[in-house]
Amino acid sequence: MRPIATTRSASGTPTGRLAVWWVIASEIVIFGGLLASYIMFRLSHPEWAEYASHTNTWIGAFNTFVLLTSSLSAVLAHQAAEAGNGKKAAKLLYWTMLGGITFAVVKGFEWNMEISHGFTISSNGFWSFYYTAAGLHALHVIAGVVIMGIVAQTAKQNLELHRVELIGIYWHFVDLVWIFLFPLLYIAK
Amino acid sequence: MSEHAHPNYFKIWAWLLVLLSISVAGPMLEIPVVTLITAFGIAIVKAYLVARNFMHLNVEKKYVVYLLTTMVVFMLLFFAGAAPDVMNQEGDQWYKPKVEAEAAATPHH
Amino acid sequence: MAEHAGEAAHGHDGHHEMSFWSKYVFSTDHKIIGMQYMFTGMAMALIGGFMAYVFRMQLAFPGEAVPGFGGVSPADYNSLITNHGTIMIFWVAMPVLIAGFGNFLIPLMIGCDDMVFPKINRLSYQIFLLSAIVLIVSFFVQGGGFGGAWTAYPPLSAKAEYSLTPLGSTLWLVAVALEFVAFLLGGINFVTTTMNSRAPGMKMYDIPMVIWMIVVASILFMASVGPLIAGAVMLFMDQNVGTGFFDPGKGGDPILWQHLFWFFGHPEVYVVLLPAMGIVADIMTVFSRKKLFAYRTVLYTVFGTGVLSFTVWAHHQFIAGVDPRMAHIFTITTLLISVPIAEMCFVYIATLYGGSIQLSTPMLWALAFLAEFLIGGVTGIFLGASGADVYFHDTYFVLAHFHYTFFPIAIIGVFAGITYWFPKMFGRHLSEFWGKVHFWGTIVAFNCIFIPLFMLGAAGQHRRIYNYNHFPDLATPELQRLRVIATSALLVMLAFQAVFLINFFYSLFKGKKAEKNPYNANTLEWTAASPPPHGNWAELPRVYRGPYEYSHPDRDTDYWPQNEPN
Amino acid sequence: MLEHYLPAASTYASDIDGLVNLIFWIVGVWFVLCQVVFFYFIIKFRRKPGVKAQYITGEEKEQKRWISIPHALVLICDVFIVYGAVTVWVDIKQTLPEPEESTPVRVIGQQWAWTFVHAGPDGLLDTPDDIETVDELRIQVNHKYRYQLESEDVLHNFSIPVFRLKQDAIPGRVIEGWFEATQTGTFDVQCAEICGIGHGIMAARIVIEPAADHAAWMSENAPRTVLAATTP
Repeated sequence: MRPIATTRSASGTPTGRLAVWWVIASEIVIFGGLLASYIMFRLSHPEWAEYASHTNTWIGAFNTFVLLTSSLSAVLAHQAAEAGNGKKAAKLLYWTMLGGITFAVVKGFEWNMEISHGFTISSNGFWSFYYTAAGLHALHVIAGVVIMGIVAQTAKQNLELHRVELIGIYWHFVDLVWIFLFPLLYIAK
Repeated sequence: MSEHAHPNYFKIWAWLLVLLSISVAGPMLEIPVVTLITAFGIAIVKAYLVARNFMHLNVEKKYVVYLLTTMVVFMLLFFAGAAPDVMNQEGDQWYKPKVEAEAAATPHH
Repeated sequence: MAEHAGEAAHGHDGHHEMSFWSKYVFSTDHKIIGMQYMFTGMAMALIGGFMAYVFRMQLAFPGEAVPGFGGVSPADYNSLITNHGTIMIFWVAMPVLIAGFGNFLIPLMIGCDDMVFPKINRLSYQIFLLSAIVLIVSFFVQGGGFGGAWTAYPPLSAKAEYSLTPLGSTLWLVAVALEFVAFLLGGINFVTTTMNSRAPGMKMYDIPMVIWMIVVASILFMASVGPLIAGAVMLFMDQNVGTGFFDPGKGGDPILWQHLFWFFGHPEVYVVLLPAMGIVADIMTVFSRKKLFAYRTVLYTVFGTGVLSFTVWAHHQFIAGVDPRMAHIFTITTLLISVPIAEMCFVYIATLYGGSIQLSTPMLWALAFLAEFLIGGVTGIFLGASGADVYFHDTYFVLAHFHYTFFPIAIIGVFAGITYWFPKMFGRHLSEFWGKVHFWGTIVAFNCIFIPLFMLGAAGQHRRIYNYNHFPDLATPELQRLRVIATSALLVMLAFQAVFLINFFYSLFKGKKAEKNPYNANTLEWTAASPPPHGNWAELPRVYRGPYEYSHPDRDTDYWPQNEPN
Repeated sequence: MLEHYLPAASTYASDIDGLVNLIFWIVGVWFVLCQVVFFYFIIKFRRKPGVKAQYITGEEKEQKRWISIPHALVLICDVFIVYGAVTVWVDIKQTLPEPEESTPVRVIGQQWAWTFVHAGPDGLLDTPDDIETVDELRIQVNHKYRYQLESEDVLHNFSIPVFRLKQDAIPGRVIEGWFEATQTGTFDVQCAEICGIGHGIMAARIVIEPAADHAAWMSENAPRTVLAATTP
């Protein structure tokens, strides 16, 4: 049973959403620390531009496209949930999950290709950051897909519809991180 | 939350895709400054669009925006504190000898 | 929000019998989770204390077998000091002060029935317990426990051929990372609960100081730990898959880790300090029957300290090879942060003025906190001033300094809190007499441990050395005498903890029964039964005023509970 | 105060000691003041039957003065401390003597020994007459030395307590600094940064000798590498 505490809202923001903002705040500093380190190294090692030229911009761009589109379906799911249409929200969440899965699968192929060309995580600093940053992000994508599956399952029965918004906000944040990873890892050459 | 008019999400999505194409096309001009702007300037615009419209920060309580901005500012602070040591090759009374060229030349296992 | 309707309908989930497991082990009740954190923390404190005993014995009587441990090899010694530090900060100070008191006190003091996310709360403890187990396992793996100091500077921590503890270092890192995850989950719960679930009528300035401080501490933790989590991922990769983030041979930089670590590490000091400060504020007001002097000023100094704490981190790295020009900036910010902390101490002293002070056991601990913390505070100035730090860095002066801050925080503050809230936690009173015996035994012995260490630091004795015989200037009988004094005092202090443990467990079952509000205190937890049932109150309280309305001139009684309409 | 425990054997040792004394007196006064007031309050305002505590909010201006004035005074004291710290720091860490009037010495830390490369009679490093010693640094009194600090493996810290000198040695980085001894004698050189299981045995000695003795030692050892016996 849910405690009364959970239903109160002294700050004016519903508890669930407030918590998601705090999660995102703590995620900003995790990715922030990693990316700040990357940028420092990148600026002090001009030769990394050469290493970076082996990344495939088109795959990166395709994945950006996939994530942006999945963000659209996530926000549409939120809209449907607000309108009380749990079925539609669930369906849109499934589309979002499909986007996340596509992203992960493409990433898998991309890495497989790069590793087979000899660009492994220990090749040099650039590739270490490439795999670590994108890997940390991919873990967030996979976690998002799993949670979204659970949320969609309850939303389908018109239960806990506020969760659709919560997972949506998280998903947009994951999208946002990728928006910065894409130029940092692929475009800057 | 349910009272406010929703922005047209499709329109924002379309804008994001346009920006994405520009950021991909930018480096083809092979002008470093243009690449910098199309890559990172556009990333910031994209992030703004997503945060404002998809995450609904435009209608969220202001303190949330301040909270998230504070976190970003802390990261800039971290960068400013760490960069003088990590990013530079030399500084006041210290330098990093060029070991790297050798390390890059030796094959990695 | 239509969900408020549920508030009245929330009857009590009856008294259906719960099994021991669901009541005490897999409970989602914030009080039980708080106890779990507290007891786990106390168990870890015993381990950490035992480690201190072993390495202090080695220092006082180098080379001789330590009773209960045996001979101490250099590898043992490094592992002992490393894990003593790690345990005392991450597995004692944080779980007891923030998670333990935070879980127990936040819902009770803000007048709600539980944390907002009870299941996440339970998950947080389970992850924490797992992290403690991983850490303990790391002592017994091949190669022994990690011995690269709690700061884990690479390349020593990154490469097994340097540290000689291939598994120990990785398990140590994993344990610390898991612990961070546990506290992130807990912290989000604390902050959200306090922001959203306060009793009706409780405004920002009606929140008890201890809750404010725990919340600000949680926020500081959340905002600072991110870079270190990223750093831990990078270090893990360096250890296990051959990347070179911190390896200069591969284009990395060991200094980067130091920045990532201390960007977290310095706010962390305030993360543990603030809850202890809050506990002391609440106890001091109750036992001097005084309103807290300048509540808002205290709050602003807390915020000021919080923000400033993000700008001082590199004072740990003055001589660690950072660019010397940066030292000026960090000297200035470090000395600036002395201002709000000094102000907090002034406020606490001012609170005593005109009071009616009763020297009960919790009050003794609270006052001792201030007296001892002042020593820790003023000796910090020597280290924050870059010029003086050139000499003091890595000496026992540093060690004594931060023990004079962490001991008041993690031991004195915790004892203050436990002795004060014991009646609420367990419905019984501790023995005052044995409480005072324990207090004096601990405080006197504590000073006898660390004042000699200040002297040793001034004499240039550097840290993390298992045997000073290799350093002729330090192997003198005069200095050895100081080491023996410190070790003897430690033995006395550890022996006195038995008094506490006996008092604690005896009173738990046989102590005098406690009524609802034994101290005539104002805050909401004292309006619930002792101990509070599941759900805390049959009817949740309303709040009409601030927490520190003691000795109000318009009142006959010298207290004015927050929930009384007038 | 530090001289009670160990001699001040470098030109800047007395500066550091002076700074430490300055801080000691400033914070000492504050500390004693706080504790005296604190204990006075505890004794004076002990609970007495029938006496009610005063109701002081601390929010009014004349009450807040008791906090804000000490606050300002602390800030002023901080200015003095910062000034002292910065001057000493600039002298030790940011000033290098001119090459003409000083001799270079290379200090290399590794697990778990110090290697010192003395410049030899010609006063230049990386020449055939360099003298390499392990765990023994020999210098001439009243002469400026520029050290180049390097590390082979992990972090170390080149620490000479009698000089009040400390500096981390970091792999992948060369850090420069200086010292000038003011008295002769033999003292400890420590490693003051944990560097693995041998950290506790990573001791060296510094031998400070008069110019004539030092010159004799150099000419005696110049061409070949000497491994000095390590201290027990």
